[in-house]
Amino acid sequence: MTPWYQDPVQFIAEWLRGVLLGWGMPPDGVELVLTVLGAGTLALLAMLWVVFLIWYERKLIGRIQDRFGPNRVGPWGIFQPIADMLKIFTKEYITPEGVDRVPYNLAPVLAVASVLLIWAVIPFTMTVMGVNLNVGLVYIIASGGLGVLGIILAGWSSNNKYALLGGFRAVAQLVSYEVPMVVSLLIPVILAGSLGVNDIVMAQRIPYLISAPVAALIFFITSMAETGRSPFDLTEAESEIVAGFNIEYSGLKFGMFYVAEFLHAFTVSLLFATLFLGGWRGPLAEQIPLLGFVYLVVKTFVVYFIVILFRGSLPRFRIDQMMDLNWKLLTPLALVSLIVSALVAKPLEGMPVAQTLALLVSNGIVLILFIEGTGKKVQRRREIVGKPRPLAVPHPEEQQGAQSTGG
Amino acid sequence: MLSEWLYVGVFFLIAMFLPAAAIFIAGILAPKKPNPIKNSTYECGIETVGPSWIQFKAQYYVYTLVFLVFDVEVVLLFPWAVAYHQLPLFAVVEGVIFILILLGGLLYAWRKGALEWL
Amino acid sequence: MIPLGWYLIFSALLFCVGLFGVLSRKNAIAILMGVELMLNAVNVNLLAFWRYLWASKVDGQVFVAIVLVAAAAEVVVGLGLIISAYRRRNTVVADEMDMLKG
Amino acid sequence: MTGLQIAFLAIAAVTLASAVLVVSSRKIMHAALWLVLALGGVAALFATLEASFFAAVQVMVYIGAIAILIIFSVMLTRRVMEDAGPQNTRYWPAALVVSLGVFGGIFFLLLQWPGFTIEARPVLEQGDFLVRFGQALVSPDEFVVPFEVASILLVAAMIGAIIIARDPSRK
Repeated sequence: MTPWYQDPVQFIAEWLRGVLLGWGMPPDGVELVLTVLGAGTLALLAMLWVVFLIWYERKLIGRIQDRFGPNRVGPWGIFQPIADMLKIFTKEYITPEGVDRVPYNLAPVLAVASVLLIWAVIPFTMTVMGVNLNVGLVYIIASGGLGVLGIILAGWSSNNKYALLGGFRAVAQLVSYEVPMVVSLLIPVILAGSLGVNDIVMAQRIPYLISAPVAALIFFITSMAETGRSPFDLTEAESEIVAGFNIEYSGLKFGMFYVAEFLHAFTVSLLFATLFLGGWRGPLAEQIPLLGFVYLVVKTFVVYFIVILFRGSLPRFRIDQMMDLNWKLLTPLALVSLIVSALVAKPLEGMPVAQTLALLVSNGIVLILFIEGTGKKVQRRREIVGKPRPLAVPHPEEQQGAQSTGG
Repeated sequence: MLSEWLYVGVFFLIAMFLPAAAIFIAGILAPKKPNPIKNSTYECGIETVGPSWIQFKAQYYVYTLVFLVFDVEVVLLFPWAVAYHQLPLFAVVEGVIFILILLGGLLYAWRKGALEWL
Repeated sequence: MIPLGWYLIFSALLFCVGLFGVLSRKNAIAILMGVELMLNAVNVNLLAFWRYLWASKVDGQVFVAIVLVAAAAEVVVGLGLIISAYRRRNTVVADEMDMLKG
Repeated sequence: MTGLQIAFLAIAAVTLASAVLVVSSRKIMHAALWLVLALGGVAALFATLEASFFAAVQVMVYIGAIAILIIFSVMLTRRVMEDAGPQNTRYWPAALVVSLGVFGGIFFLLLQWPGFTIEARPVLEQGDFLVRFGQALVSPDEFVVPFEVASILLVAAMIGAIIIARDPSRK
């Protein structure tokens, strides 16, 4: 047995199993109790983690905007989210007339649950994960579908035209960006030969960021869009549709949408680190599992920092631009890079270094070709829009005269 | 296999229970002073739904439709991708043909103007 | 373990509930929902037989995948038709969709 | 009665109850939401059958895509049906008789069949089942034709639906 400091979670589980068996519980019952305890702990920790995330993100956004961020409650304002939480717990629920009660109350719960569900399949160290499902990736995509359902429920049951409009927009956006995301996820699956998340981590001797950079890029952009925050926050464009699908929510019911958004942003960083940066992999991570957790946290925070940087510095897309970006750039790019990766990787099997290099080069070529193509199109549009238009146009005859005299 | 799905089921129940419990507790702590004006729908705009509004929405519908088709196609591609290492080259090419048909459908939809936001 | 018969009875019940929906509903979208229920009953049946009789082969699962494709195609075209009819006739009641009569 | 059997009965009861509500609910939107629950119940049954891939795919495709599309169409067409009275045709007793008759027929046939009480074999080569599945889909002497035809079918359905559903006033 490994010493406790190398793999504390396994250690505690073993100890608890021994204790419960010692009390004379049937083995099946012990497994059930351990399952419930493990799942409960994981979900609770993930939800409490949001308290820290909110502080971190507000602080960082403050810095980006040349402010201090929260700095009153506790050192560096670190207890600010707790104060906010206390406040929101005692806010009144205002339930408008004419809402459809059950869907209305179910929607915020589904929004949070759909994000929490992803945590069940993420490997935190080599040994510690909720469950090593062999169809983990499909499970992750499916839980995203539940989130869409939550939003559509919120939009419809509120009995409010802004909520309905926001719900339509949000669903169209989420559903559209799911297409390139799912297609780009096929590339790690091809390289690892498995749908299990831990198998994909195990297969990453070289992180997939290097052998599948286009897929990583597409996954990053689309998962930012899935979280529905700036620059993709059209779902809650204040100036256009007031607040979107959650307009009729108040108190903690609104707070749950807020929690879901922050947790989602962190969860996609976690997923990106797991699928493309090698997750818990690192020097000595297989000998000392606890070290793998440290690697994962460091990688996740690097990605999370970039996510927040994007949120803090980019302006909001217009809705037609956002849809064009998805359907006319990301989706074809994902399909083409999938084809190229599948064809390039096959002949070079068994030569990992050559395969990685070939994949990197071919991905680069695809990316450059796409950027060239769209770049020209954007250029042309800019020329059409940006033609110099003089304020006062001279009369045609005058113009001719001026030209003849000038010539 | 079954124990893994048991875990997923338990986790799903807990993931639903936690936010529901939080909302319930807050409901106990919070004051309840409803009045008709407070409870009216924001901007009172319920029945402004007209035919023009519905026409405007059709584009959302087309996107969802294309999404559904892609989703199902990807489901068929997942087993192909998992088996990739065990497949000979021509089998990989068959998968590529599958994707090319899909790409062709996308380009057709593009040319027909189904992807334009109007 | 669960006997095979339980799954078969379940899927027969689900199929008949779906059939009732298809036969009795007015709204064309509700009819499509009934069809979805029936297709799901078929899938339960296919997977149950796969699991209990041919668990080492993949044929049962391939069938399920094909049913999935058929269901998706049916929903896409069916709902497209319903939306189109709604635009032209302002109705989703199946009996009132008699455009082929002109 | 094992734990698995209790779980099966609970899931089956929930699924059937929501299926009945799908076909009897007056508000079409509620019928759509009950449909989501019924589809989720079927996904759980797939999990009890150890068909992991299709349990996850059921949620991803049926709940994440098909149910969303149905809910969308209900929203788009909701004004017409709001006050249209009963949602079932006046022939619904006949439909009930037909459905019960079909169920009776199937039940009778099942009772005649000797394999009715078969129990699952415990061993199942789960490890690389998906690999085997993928190979079967693209192997020429197995299912490559249905595989490619499925792609063509879906693309054709997509193109057809786009042309049908397009705004008639738009060129």
